[in-house]
Amino acid sequence: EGKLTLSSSQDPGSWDPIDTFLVAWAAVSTNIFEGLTYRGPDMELVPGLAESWEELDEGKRIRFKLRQNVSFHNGEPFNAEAVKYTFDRLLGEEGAKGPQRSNYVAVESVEVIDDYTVDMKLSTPDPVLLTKLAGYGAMIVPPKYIEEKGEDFFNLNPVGTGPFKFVSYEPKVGIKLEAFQDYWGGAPKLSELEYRFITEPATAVAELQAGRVDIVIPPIIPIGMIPVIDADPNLEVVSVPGPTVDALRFNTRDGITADPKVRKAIIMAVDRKTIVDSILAGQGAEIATFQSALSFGHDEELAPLPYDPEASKKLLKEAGVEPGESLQIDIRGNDATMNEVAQVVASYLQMVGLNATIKPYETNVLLNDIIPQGKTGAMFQQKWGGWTFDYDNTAYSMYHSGEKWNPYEKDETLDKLLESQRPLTDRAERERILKEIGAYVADRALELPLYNTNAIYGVSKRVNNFIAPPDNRLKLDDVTVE
Amino acid sequence: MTIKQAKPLLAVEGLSVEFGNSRVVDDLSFVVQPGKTVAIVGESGSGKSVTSLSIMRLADTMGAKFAAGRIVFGDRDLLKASQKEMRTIRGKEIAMIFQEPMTSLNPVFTIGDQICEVLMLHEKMGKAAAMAEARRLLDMVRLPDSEQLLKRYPHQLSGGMRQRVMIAMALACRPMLLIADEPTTALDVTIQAQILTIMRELQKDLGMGMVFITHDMGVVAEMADEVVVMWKGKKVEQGPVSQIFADPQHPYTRTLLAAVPRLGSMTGEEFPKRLPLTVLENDVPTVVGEERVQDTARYNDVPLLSVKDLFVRFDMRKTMLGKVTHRLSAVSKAGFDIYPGETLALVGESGSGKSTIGRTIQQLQTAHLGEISFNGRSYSAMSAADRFRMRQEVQYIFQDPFASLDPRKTVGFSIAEPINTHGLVSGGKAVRRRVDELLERVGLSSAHADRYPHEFSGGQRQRICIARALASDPKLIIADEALSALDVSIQAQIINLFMDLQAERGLAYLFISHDMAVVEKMSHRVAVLYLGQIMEMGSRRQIFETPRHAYTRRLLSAVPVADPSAERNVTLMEGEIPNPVRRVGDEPAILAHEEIDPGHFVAKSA
Amino acid sequence: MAGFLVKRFLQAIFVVIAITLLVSFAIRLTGDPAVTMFQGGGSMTEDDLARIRAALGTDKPFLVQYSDFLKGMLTLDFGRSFVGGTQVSTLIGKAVPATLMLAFVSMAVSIALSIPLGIMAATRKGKGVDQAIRIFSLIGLSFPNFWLATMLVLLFSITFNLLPPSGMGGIQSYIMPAFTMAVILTATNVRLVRTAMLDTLQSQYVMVARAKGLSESKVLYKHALRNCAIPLITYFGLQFGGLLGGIVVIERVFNWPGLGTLAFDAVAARDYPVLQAVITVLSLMIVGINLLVDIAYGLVDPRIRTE
Amino acid sequence: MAATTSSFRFKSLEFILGASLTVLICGAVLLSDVLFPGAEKVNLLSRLVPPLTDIQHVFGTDPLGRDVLARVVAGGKISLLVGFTSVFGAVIFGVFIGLVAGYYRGFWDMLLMRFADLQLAMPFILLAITFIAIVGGSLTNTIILLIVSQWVQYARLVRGSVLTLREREFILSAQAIGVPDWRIILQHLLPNLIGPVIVLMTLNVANNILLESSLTFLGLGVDPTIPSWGGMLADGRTYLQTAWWVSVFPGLAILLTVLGLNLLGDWLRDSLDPTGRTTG
Ligand SMILES: Nc1ncnc2c1ncn2[C@@H]1O[C@H](COP(=O)(O)OP(=O)(O)OP(=O)(O)O)[C@@H](O)[C@H]1O
Ligand SMILES: Nc1ncnc2c1ncn2[C@@H]1O[C@H](COP(=O)(O)OP(=O)(O)OP(=O)(O)O)[C@@H](O)[C@H]1O
Ligand SMILES: [Mg+2]
Ligand SMILES: [Mg+2]
Ligand code: NI
Repeated sequence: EGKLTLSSSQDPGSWDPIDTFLVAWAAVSTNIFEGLTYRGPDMELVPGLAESWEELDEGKRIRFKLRQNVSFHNGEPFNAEAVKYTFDRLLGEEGAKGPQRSNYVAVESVEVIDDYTVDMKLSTPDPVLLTKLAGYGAMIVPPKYIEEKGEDFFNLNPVGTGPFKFVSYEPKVGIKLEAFQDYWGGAPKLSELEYRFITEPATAVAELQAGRVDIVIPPIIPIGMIPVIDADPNLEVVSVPGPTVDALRFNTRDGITADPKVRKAIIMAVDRKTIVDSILAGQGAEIATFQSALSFGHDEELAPLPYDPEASKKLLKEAGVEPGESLQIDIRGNDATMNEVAQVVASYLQMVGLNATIKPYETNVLLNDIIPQGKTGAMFQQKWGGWTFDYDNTAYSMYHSGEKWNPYEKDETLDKLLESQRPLTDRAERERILKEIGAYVADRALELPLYNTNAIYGVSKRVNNFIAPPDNRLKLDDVTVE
Repeated sequence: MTIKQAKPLLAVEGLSVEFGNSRVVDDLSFVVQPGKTVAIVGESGSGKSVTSLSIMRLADTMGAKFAAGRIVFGDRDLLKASQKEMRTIRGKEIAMIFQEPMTSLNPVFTIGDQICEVLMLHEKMGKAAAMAEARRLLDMVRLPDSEQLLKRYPHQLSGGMRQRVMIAMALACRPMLLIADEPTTALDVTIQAQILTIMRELQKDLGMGMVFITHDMGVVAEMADEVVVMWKGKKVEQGPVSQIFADPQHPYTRTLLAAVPRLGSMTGEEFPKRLPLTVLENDVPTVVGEERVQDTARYNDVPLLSVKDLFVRFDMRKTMLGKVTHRLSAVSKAGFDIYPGETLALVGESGSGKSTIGRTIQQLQTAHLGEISFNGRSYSAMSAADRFRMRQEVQYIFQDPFASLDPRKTVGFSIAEPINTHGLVSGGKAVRRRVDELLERVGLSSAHADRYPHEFSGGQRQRICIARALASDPKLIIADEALSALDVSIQAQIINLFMDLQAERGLAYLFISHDMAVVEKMSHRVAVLYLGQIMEMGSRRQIFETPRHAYTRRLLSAVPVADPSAERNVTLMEGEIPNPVRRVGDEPAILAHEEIDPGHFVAKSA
Repeated sequence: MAGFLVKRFLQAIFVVIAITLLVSFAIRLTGDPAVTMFQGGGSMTEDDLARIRAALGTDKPFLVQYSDFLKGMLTLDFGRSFVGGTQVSTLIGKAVPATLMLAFVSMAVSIALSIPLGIMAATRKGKGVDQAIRIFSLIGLSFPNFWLATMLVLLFSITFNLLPPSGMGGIQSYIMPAFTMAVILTATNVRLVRTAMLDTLQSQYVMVARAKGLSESKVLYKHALRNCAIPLITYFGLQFGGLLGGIVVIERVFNWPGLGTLAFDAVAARDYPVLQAVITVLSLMIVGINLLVDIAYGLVDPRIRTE
Repeated sequence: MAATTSSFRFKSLEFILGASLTVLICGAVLLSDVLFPGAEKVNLLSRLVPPLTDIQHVFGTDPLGRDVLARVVAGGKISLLVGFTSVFGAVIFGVFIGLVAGYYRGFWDMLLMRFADLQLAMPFILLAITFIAIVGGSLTNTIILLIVSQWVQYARLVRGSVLTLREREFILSAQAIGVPDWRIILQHLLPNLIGPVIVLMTLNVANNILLESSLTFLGLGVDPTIPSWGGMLADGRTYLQTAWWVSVFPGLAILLTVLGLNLLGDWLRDSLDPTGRTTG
């Protein structure tokens, strides 16, 4: 019983699972839609709409046993047809219009074996596929509903099998859900959910303080405002390590940073621990590779290069870099934290005799033009969400030659390593290769790894049973309010 | 005679007014009895307007300081009254007619609005009643088409029409005291006579006291009971009107009276005449200057300016689609020549199109039809360079001096402007010298060059405009009521200046004036305008000695005589006031002209 | 008048076409919506991008895209948002009234405040009141609107819990955003009114109006104000136009679902259809406002002829 | 005392206060390198020190431990440069266009005013992003951008006033004399309409100082290590509830600057307006 109000930082515009990559979509839709698999806040993959599955044909076919007696919010039954319909749609014409499809290209087709059994045929084995089935584009949609009402209607009036059903949506304002009494997992404890789209951090916090919002979903609360929430007796900050990692990538092709020695010198010149402790107020962790500790492929053993300005200076000298040499750091102009971090980095570099200037860009310009075209300064900000929590997702885009986010580095060894792990279904082997990639990249010092930030939730104390998920995918069926 | 002296309506006692540290009114005293008129005459810039504004307590807003004195109205000292108290007095108990009608009317409100406002305020009338009353007032001051006029804006009226609006506004609430600051300067004599009669009647009916400021001694003779003569900020003489005219005591009063132009004084003369001038030298009136026959017109040359069949019309009403339905024909088929060295006077009823003709010649107004040529060349055939030259050679003195001076520029700048524009004198110092010289020629001093227009009196501003016109060394000056705000002695001085320049340089004038005596004194030929058409045109002598057209005769008979003992024979004009606004298609009939004597043209009545 | 309106209408069409052409072209130089769509963690290949571009229609030559847009506009169909595919007309239909209302209320409040204050300052030039008004007005300017807004929220929503900190709803929700904007507008307007009034207060007709015995307020508000109304009308018009297109910050701080937010988000996502529609609507409104201003000139001052 | 043609009275209180304030601020800003060397020095050990608790940081420190006072003083460099130049540029450009459009009316008026419409219909963020994306971000471009986005205000303001002024008789009389158009425009129209322009100008300096920071937010290439008032205010945004001093001091700096400018502006306006005053 009761109503929970949440603030989300963005309006995804459409509730259709195949249209978007935005976490803001997932923050809402996890309550509406479900996939064959499910990954909760503990990051463990568990059965979702599929009760079980088995890998056949050396990983090229997966057979799912579906949950029975599940129905969509509109009363339509959930069955193998719905699964087939979902994937046909995703991989067909409709899916071609959206970005999600690219995640599921490994799926060749879905075959209905019987009402509650489907086979998923893969063109190549995809070790991450089961994880992907827990999210976004693979959410099971109601075939009849979509066929009857049309795609446009579905965009704005989503229907799924999840614990809450859609009530109303007002673009740029919010979306309202209500408890789905017939949910297979039992009716949720809350009767109503309201998400409000609030883009402005201070506003979100103010709403929280005013008691008009119960949970502020990340990423919005700025580090600087954490003390405000902490100081409020009715509120608390809940933070969990998230998937988001930040690094300053080097231009490894031209200029002084073409020399790995210089790159290492730069890394050693920056005291990342202090940055995490002070600028991030501890809401993050130092990283050695461009992934979070939760990520598959993360290597506990691999330690980041130490902070050692003296060694740094020495390296620079060896590399023949004169004191006073200047370099430019490109960042996203609207990233307040990075803004501060970059300034601190610049001041650390100053101490080893490098003159760093910072150039903020509008995000799109940076992502569309500056990085892909290789027009960056000596260092540039890379930020990655990696919702699959799998190093491959990041590493491939970052380091494989020809990828958009990798304008400079062409390294055959690295390319081979990246390619070799992709079809492997042997988790251990894959993990080994991923770790090797991590170590290789760290050794080559392709980037200055900074930190993995926490997902910071602001939560009212009237909310109970709330477990903060690291990936924003809040499923609120167990939550209660006072 | 002071036995049954009632309590005076207004008593000014020892009033001194200062601007900054210059005292412009010094120890002035006079009283106004109910039903009586005190005329204040005096030198231009002697503080007349400042005095009236002080009575209204409006001089405060101009930055005036009352150094001493009292102004007792009823039993209140107005100088001690707050602005709030003054508001209940202004408009209702004391009304004022301002000197400069152009700048006194609010340009963005209709005439009707501005008159109704007082009525609604003080007489508590409703809008409709006020409008009806306003109409009656406009009819009373003989404005044509009063109903439509109420909806018009000040800039659409002629100078005299505006002045009559001001008068109507001031009389609207039947005040106990009326301060009239040069109320008739822009009016032709026939209308002036009419207005003066109305004022007198109101005075009789209401027992209204009047402070009447004027430079026109004829008007003084006609209106005043008492006369106060001011000079250099001081009262120099005061007395009953007959006494002042018969037996002036102060030398300044004597010079003033000596300078009064008298209609008919030139009878028998073929040409205008430059007359010697009585000026005050060391407080003694002395006659200076020569007498000279002004035979300067060169009729054998090509006319300097030739106006043929000029029509000027204003669109008055339009349909939604922009089609004109009503037009005002301001000028209809007017034509005349001006020869080098000649003065052509243009006289006529207020609103008859005199200023419009002048403005059209100066290319400030586009003609509907007709041709104007200067020096034998038609305007339409002129190149840009020729036009530019023409703007040096033809100068226009606007009827309203205040409005025609840039409020943000010193008058020195304004006078220097034509010099600089046309490169007549080079070098800053030389220009400045020329400006000083011009200022002195019009009776001001070089120190005035650094002041701004609002710091001058009406007559001073008019002289500044004259100086500016002279600055460009023109061949033709269009003087639109250019002397009307000047006291007679300065006026005489300027007339002589004009004549001297004419003699020296062959300057020609188009002299627009309502003052028949001055016209008689100055002009070679005279054109009489009525409702946009020339009624009669001929040499000075022909017009003044053998006027043929009825309108001309009426004009001459209405001129007030500067002699309080003279009989007044005012023939009031009555009946319909002719309306210049007509439907499109219903154009006014164009009258044909007849040459009854060589050079003497008269319109045949339709 | 009718001819004038027709002329202005034709000019308006020209303006709308010119600006949409310009904006559509320029924005396409600054980023690709297809790439933007992968923000948030998707790995993309050129194939993916090409596929999405085809779906969005951004693979067609620019002029084809533009003429499609024009054709759509003739049937009042602005197309679909690139983000989520909502009908653009739905988005615009919600945002325009929200912004208009807010802009209108703020303008009204600001004018209602600034005219009396400005006149008060002008008539008491140099006195304490004048100084106070002038200095106070500067405070409104020296701190950015978000600063002011946040302060108000802290005070009225959090400390006193009187007003909702954000969102559009009842009258209450208008108070803070409108007030914030009004404060900033008023800062400029007060001084503008003051200056304009100073220019007219010395005129002779003001003196004549006083000579009529009119109350000071009539003299000031009727006679003087109307004579200095031209710059004020001009500036109010500019401000109003500016409010329609430029109140992003206020809209964001108060989470107001208006045109500014819509435009901002559309720019950020390179959502061309929304952007083009916003620009079209905005330019129509601006042209309309400026037309009204020009007509107002003629009404306020009869000497100005509407051409 | 000999009258001078100049009506600028340098003894007025407004002038003295305004000028000294402006000179003081500009002076401090120019000397910032000498007064506070190393203003950009980051010190993560002394973050967000409140004002008046540490003699070394009278105004406290910012989130990166830099001295707020030093940064406020140094921040004036960019802020004042951007504020002044952009306003002057926009004024010169806008006033010129407004004068031409209003005075000549007809075709030019139509053309220029439709350009104004175009400009006005372009939201600032959009203009900023496209402009900078196309020409690249730099201080000069930022200034050009501000000029481009603001000339319209002046142009329309001026044009409106010209429309009434040009019907006034003193303009006609200048035309009658043959005064060339450009002189009428500069010597008669301009002084008579400059009042509101001065007001807008002095106020827009503040506005542009603030706008400069919103540009950074949009990603225009101004280095955040270089302090600017607007930038500091923007940075202080998240600290409004916990560390007010981070944003209040730069705000006060802007306040004092516009105060000085406005006093000067009022004085200038009064100097240019002789009406209602007696020349000695
Ligand atoms: N701009 C205008 N719009 C409409 N009518 C006008 C305009 N200017 C002048 N008129 C009309 O033209 C007629 C002639 O005006 P004009 O100023 O030429 O008269 P005038 O002979 O100079 O009169 P006065 O002696 O009173 O100055 C008047 O009826 C006046 O109302
Ligand atoms: N605002 C002002 N500031 C300074 N001096 C002024 C101001 N107004 C008028 N004066 C001066 O005061 C004196 C008296 O002016 P006033 O207007 O009373 O003259 P007047 O007698 O009405 O003259 P006229 O017949 O020419 O109108 C003049 O010398 C004039 O220059
Ligand atoms: Mg006078
Ligand atoms: Mg006239
Ligand atoms: Ni006279």
